[in-house]
Amino acid sequence: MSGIEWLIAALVLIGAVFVLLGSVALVKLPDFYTRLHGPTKATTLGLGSLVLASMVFFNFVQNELSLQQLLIALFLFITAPVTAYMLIKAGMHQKVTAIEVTKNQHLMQASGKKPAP
Amino acid sequence: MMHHLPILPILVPLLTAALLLLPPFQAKLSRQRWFSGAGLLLLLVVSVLGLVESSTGVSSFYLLGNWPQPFGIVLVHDRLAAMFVLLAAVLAFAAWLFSLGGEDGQGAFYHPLLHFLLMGINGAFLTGDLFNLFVFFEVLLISSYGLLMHGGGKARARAGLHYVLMNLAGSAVFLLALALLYAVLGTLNIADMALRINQLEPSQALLVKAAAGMLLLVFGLKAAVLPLHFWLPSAYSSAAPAVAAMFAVMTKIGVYCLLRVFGTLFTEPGHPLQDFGQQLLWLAGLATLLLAAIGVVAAQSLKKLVAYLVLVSVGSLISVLAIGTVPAIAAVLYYCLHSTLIAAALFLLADVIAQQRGTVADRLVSGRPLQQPVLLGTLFIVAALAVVGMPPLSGFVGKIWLLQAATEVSERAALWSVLLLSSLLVLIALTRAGSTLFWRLNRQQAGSESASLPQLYAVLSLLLCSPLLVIFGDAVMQFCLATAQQLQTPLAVMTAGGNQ
Amino acid sequence: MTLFWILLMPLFGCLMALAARQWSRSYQALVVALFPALALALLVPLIPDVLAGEVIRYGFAWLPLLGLNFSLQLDGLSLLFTLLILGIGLLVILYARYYLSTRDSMPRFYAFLLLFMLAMLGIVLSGNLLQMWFFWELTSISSFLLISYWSHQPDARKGARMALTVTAAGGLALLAGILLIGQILGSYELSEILPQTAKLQQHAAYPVVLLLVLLGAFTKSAQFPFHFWLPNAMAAPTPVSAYLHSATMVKAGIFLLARLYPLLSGTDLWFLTVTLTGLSTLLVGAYFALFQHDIKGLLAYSTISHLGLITLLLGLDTDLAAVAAIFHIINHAIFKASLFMTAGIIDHETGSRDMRKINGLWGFMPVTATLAMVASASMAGVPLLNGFLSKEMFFTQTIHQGVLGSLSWLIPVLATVAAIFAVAYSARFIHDVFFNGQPIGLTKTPHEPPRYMRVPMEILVALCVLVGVFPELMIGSLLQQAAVAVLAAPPPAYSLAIWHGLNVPLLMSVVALIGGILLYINRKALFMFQAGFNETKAIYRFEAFIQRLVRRCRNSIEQIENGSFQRYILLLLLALLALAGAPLLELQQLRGQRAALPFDGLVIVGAILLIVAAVATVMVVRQRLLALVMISVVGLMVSLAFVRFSAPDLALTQLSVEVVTVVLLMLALYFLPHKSVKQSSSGHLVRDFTLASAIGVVVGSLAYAMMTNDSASISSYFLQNAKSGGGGTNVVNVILVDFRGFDTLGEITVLGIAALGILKLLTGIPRFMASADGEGRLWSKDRHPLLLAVISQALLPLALIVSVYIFFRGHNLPGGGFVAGLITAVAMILQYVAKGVDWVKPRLKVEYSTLIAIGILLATVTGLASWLFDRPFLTSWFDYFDVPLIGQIELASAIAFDLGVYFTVVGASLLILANLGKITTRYRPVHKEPS
Amino acid sequence: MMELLMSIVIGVLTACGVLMMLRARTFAVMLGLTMLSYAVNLFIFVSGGLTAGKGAVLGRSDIYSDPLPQALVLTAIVIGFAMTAFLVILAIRARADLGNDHVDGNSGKSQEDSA
Amino acid sequence: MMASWTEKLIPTPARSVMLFVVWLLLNNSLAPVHLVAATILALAIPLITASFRDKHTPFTHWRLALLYLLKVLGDIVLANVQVIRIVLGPNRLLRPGFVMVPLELRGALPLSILACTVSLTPGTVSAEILPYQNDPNEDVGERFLLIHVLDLADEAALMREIKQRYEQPLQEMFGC
Amino acid sequence: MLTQIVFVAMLLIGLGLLLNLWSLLRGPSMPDRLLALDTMYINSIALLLCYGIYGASNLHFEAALLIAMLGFVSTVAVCKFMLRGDIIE
Ligand code: NA
Ligand code: NA
Repeated sequence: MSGIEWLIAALVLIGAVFVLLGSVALVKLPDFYTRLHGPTKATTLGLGSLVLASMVFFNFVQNELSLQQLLIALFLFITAPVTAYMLIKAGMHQKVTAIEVTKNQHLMQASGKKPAP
Repeated sequence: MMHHLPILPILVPLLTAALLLLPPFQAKLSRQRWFSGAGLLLLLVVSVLGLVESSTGVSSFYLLGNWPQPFGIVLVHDRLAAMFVLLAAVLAFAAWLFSLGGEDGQGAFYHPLLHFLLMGINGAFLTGDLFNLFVFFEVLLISSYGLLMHGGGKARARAGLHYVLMNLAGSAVFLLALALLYAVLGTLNIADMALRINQLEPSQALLVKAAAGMLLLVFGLKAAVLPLHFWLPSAYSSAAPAVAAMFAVMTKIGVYCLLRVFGTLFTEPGHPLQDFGQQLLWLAGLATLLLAAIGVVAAQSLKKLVAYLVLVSVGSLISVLAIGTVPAIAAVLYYCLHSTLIAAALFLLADVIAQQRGTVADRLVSGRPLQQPVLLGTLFIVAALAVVGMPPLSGFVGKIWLLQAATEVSERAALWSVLLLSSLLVLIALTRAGSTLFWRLNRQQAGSESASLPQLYAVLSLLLCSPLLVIFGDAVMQFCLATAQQLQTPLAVMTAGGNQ
Repeated sequence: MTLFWILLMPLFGCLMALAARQWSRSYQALVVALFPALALALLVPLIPDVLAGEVIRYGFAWLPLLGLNFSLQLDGLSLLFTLLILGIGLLVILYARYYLSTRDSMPRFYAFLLLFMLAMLGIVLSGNLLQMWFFWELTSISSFLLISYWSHQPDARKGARMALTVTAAGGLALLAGILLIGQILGSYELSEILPQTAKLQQHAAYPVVLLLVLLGAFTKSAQFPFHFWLPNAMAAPTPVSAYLHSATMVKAGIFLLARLYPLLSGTDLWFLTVTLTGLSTLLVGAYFALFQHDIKGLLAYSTISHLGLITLLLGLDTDLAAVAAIFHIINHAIFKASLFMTAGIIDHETGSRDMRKINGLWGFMPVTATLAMVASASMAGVPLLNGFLSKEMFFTQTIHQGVLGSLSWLIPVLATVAAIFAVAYSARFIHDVFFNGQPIGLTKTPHEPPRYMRVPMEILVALCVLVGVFPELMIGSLLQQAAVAVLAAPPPAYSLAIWHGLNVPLLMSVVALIGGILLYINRKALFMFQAGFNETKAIYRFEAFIQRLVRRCRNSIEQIENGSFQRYILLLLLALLALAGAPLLELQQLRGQRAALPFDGLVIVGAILLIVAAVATVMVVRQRLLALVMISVVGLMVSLAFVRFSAPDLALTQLSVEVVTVVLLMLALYFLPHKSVKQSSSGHLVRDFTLASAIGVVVGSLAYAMMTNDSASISSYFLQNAKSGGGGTNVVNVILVDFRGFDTLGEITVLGIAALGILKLLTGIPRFMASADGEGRLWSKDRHPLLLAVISQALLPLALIVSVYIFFRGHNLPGGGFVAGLITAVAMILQYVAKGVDWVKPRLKVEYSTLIAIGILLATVTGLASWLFDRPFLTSWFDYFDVPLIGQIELASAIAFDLGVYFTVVGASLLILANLGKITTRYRPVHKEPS
Repeated sequence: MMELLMSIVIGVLTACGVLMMLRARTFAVMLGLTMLSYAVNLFIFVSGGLTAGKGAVLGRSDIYSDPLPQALVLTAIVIGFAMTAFLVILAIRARADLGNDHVDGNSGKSQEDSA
Repeated sequence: MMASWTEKLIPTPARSVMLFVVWLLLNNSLAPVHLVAATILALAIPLITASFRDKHTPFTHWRLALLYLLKVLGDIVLANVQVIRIVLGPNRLLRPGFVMVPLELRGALPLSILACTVSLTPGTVSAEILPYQNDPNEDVGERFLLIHVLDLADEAALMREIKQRYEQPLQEMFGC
Repeated sequence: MLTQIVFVAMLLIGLGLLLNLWSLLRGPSMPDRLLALDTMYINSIALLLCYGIYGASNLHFEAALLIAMLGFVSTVAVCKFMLRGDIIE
């Protein structure tokens, strides 16, 4: 295995591990609001690393110009915050409970109202 | 242009329908009407030309995309296809005429949907490719769903749901059968399939048998054979009249497919799959016939009664089709023409009668006098005679021919007794219905609205076909016989004989 | 040819009757009568030839494939009937002119009457059995129309229906019999089948043939036990009764027996069946005739009795019996027609037919009374009248037969008994109507009818006397030739004389006469006895029978078709199981020849995900949103499976369809209840589960057998020709837009139609607004979340450029118009979701339905373009061009076709979703925030 | 043994689809049909046999999978989508017209009701 | 004249540039045919979609934007590792909480970018932009950003960081 | 060697998918499940990226891109449904 290939292997493994960790977090974390942070990790680091691996692989191992993968990353970066926003909105709307230690829980009810400063 | 004739019955309605969707036509109903009528007229011309061409006895194959058989899709234009295409065109013309009475304005897209339906029907009649048949099935089904719901209302919603669901299940089964056939035979061309079926190992033949069983189910569902008929009575009786009239040909598509597909696939003498399904069809046909006749007697409204009459014709057709001899198939073809036209006429007539009976509509209870009792009564009697199979209209020819198809003792015993008994039940039901509708009057005054001319002409034009089928009976019967004989030459042989 | 014209005359008359509706009543009658008269005039020149023994034939092939030829023949038997039909027909036309009131529609009556005449002539002139059946059924129909002429009377309607039902049932049996004869003997032509007696009678099916034909004949001729329809047919106008129910139609059955006499008779079965039927009919008719209070009822039962007599004669095993039968046909027609006319006159003049009210008419209408008395004397068999002669022959033949073996003596005895009753009811008719005191409670004072109304009667009664006195002169040769026709051989010698010396038959006549008068005088006791039976009228019994039939049918239909979709689909699935599963059971080994692929851990993971998600979907199906989420997982996994097994096109399509479907289902969910209550019993669940598993096993096994099966396929052709013939390297896409482009055209049409159908469904749907979700939570007030709105707008151009990319690469790489269209549609849907219909709608410049039309038209016109090059529809074209600076580019017709696909998909998807979104009301109820 | 796994998947999908089609509510039936069409699509797809190659794009592989079933599945997916869409709207219409979401259009409990 | 002509043809230069690049990325190619196609699409698509775009505060500070982007990317990578530790550590050590950040920033686009940034950087998720408004471009009263924080140690510090690191640069970029 | 490593990576991601399925089944709330589904989309993209390297083919790139786009739309649509019921209003 050449150095490039080792690089690719490392990036792939890092990416896969982060993706897995995101999923583990989803199972492990105690409430909806904390779980929501899990997939963000998978998106950002895991997929970023995999996209990089893929690009390196095609450009340097396969020797074909391939930058498409960037688009996937771009797409996810644009959409992930919206997804999270909509999910948490839905969660607060459905009054999904947060774990007790959560601070400022009253703010969840603030939706739609001008909050008291 | 003449060598494009086979595809015109598909393209003419397709183009008509698509153009009808454009804003200039969508803006005004009257424009839609005339353009739709012009399209139908063109289709009629094309169909007649096709019939004339096919009557030379030469089947033409139209290779779509100019790809050779069996790789591309092929259209088969022979007597059988030409005959059914013309039948559909005639029905559509009547449906169009009738709808000018105002029915086409009761919902959007009536005219485009009618043409799309025709496209699907004609495609199903013309294609020689099994998957393409599926596609056209879907075209005609989806159009029929739309048309069935034309005008709206509770009954239609209820019936439509069952109709759509049953057919969706049927489509799924069709696809399973198709895939299985492709897996074993490696082709989709029906004629090519027939050739390959003859070279199968026993285990593969069994898979083909399973696929054939599923196809039988699909075509049986289309034809509304017991126990797959349940969708029909409520769907047909609740549909708008012009739509129901058009639907009269839909069950015949099942019959057509049995003739075309099974008649091509399972004909090799001595092959384990020879005459596959005939025994089942025979029993199912007889059972359908009997049940349908009971349904006719039980019907509480004229439209329901007519819907069951459609089932009666299905039962007759299927059971005789199962006999499978050339005269039997010829009789089936003739009866197809007759029963379709008359059922359509009856659906239209039922609506005209219902309109004049006010609130009781077509329910078989005493009602107010009709505005045009003599005219409608005469039409009713004519239609009833035709449908019961009494002289002098086409029904008797069809019935006698069907009966004559049974030549074995056991066939005779079963077919004759069931067919004749059902005739009697139908007669009882129709005299009862007619007597109630026209004679059992309450004290109300007749309504003031007489039937609109287009509606009457539509009924008349369909009913007129019945005496024509008798007067030109010999020519029609000879055509049917020649068609049945042509079907005996398997498509596969013809295909091998002359490509294009 | 003359025969043809004779047959056609009544048809012309029928049409003339309808055409002449504006004329005066007399002219109408005259012009209608003209045609039967013409027919008679045409017939007269033929009579000498027929009487000389010639059979005149005319025919041409009509429907040769059925064996149904248009075939006419005039022999003695048909001549006799033709004369009766035309002669009495003419008289009835004249009579009806006066009988019908001004309220009755005369054209209709005459039209029906002549239609009937046509049918009747058709029967008797037929030289082909099927043709005879044709006219046979026509008589049933026309008689139905005539009986129900006064359709406002319930009795007329019911009577007509009953008559039709019974005779049509018989007609169906007859048809079966005729078809069987045709199949056995190879023809329906009388001239060809009548000589084949032996062949038919030795055939195993002969008893069936005989029974079927007899059923036809007996029902038509009102033989016991099918006689009941005839008395109820008396609701018809009396001219109809005079014509149909005495002279003609009821004789059609007799005619049939006579016509087929050479073919069917001569066997024990024939003798027994026909004789016994005739005998019982004779007795039943005669007995019940006596108790009728309605004049027409009496005549109807008398007719039944006389028909029985004729049938009995045809059943006896002597040749002369047949002659006697023919003779009585003539005589009965003459006297019974005149008697019905009498009944009509009485009805017309008194307004009643009840013999208990009508008394002493002798004083009011002596001429009519005299005529009636002569006719009824003939009916009773009084000497010097025609009825006597044939009755004498009848008695003679009852003595000479041996049909019942050692019990044969019963026949003459019972015949005498019947004759006694005949005399008694004849006596009653004369005494009760014309004498017996004064009328009771009549609405009008009776007097003689109009002059010409009586003429038909006068002619008929004159014939009674003339035939009675000069039988040989009047009808000798006609009878002779008719007998030849019936027996298919010259009959044995017989003499038509008034006096045959003192013999047993004469004794029987005398006994009958005296006995009958004695019986009538002592009728009181018998009337009392008969009154003890509580009989209901046949029509009520018939009606009740029909009601029962209808009820029973209705019950069975309701039980079978209970309106439950679950039952229907269950039956379909059972059928599937049987049809697809049965061959599997025969299969020795499921596994085929093809080498298997090894599997790896990843595939197992995929399978687990798929299966678990599928099962979970079923389990949570009542929590609908959750089920929707679960099924999305299934969809995702199916897409991944497509990727794994090298079908990238499928993956793309499945993914894009998936999201649109989910959006659609979610829209649906808003309008459907969000949850459903549990309703299934565990029994149903077990049943459904078993069935579903069985089908799963069958389909799975088929899939396995299929995958491992190794067969040659046409696919290699596509791989070889995709690039060279279709100009693309993505073979799947080339198949879609080229090899099987016609399928694709159909497919986008389906999509377009679906969209139209959906728009149709959505128009006029009640506007809907649910104020809270399934848990009762109020909806959020944030209609268009800010972040979503902003980002969605930014995504639109991105999505569009992706769809352009997917579109153009489709031909060579995975992609194509369909996926591109869906991506565009999804991007637009996102705008709808983010900003709502109110925002999007005004920004769109094109109607979705127009877009669909453009798409379909584009694809079709692309296909049509190949016609310009004289190639079949959809023949593709492509070429490579060198463009300066840019390089080589490919242009292909497939691109235009695919563009059509794209437009249709975009139009259809958006038409569906945008319109569905529109059906909610814009403003929601204001709700208070829970504090 | 990939074939076996695939058959099991198809069988399970079919069974689940059928089971849901036998429910009494339109939504369940719609899901059932959707599930069934997944099964059917896979069934068609594998009718050309399973290939672990790289698809049917010329020049991208040495073993090509059978392209024809793929084309058929594509058509089937589109048609299935059209049909599902119509069914969904029909179910909505039926609910609006008939007042309930029972497949028979009756809210009550006929003899064969089950959810 | 000239300006309005370009404005009409290229209403959104940023968008056009992005599309041009995206097309080339999609095709993995700089071939002339793709350059031509990219140009055409980069011009055509914005025109087609012009009506589907709300008018936003114009943004011209390209250099600032690039810097902002790099800063965010860096934040993502650095903070991620730390957050992973929190996520995988025992649940009882979690200190989640909500924070309501009052904003000076106005305008739909800047607000959205801020919310996205907050969500993308690990440990925080934008939950709501308050108050709801029918027209987000209209500046009325105060605006707040509700955030869910995975590890809320110091509320004030977090608020300060968000305002300084992200809100201020955005304010500069959009000139508000 | 690289392929083996990539395959191991794919197995890890597959494990992630199974965990997502577990989250999806467990819930407990609807937003929880939806979050699990969304994560599944992302993990599928990851899987496809690896599969591209594994098979040395970028034929699956579009599938990944589509999952990114369409997964987003469907998640957002379900959220909108939970918030407003009517997703296209
Ligand atoms: Na009296
Ligand atoms: Na964040």
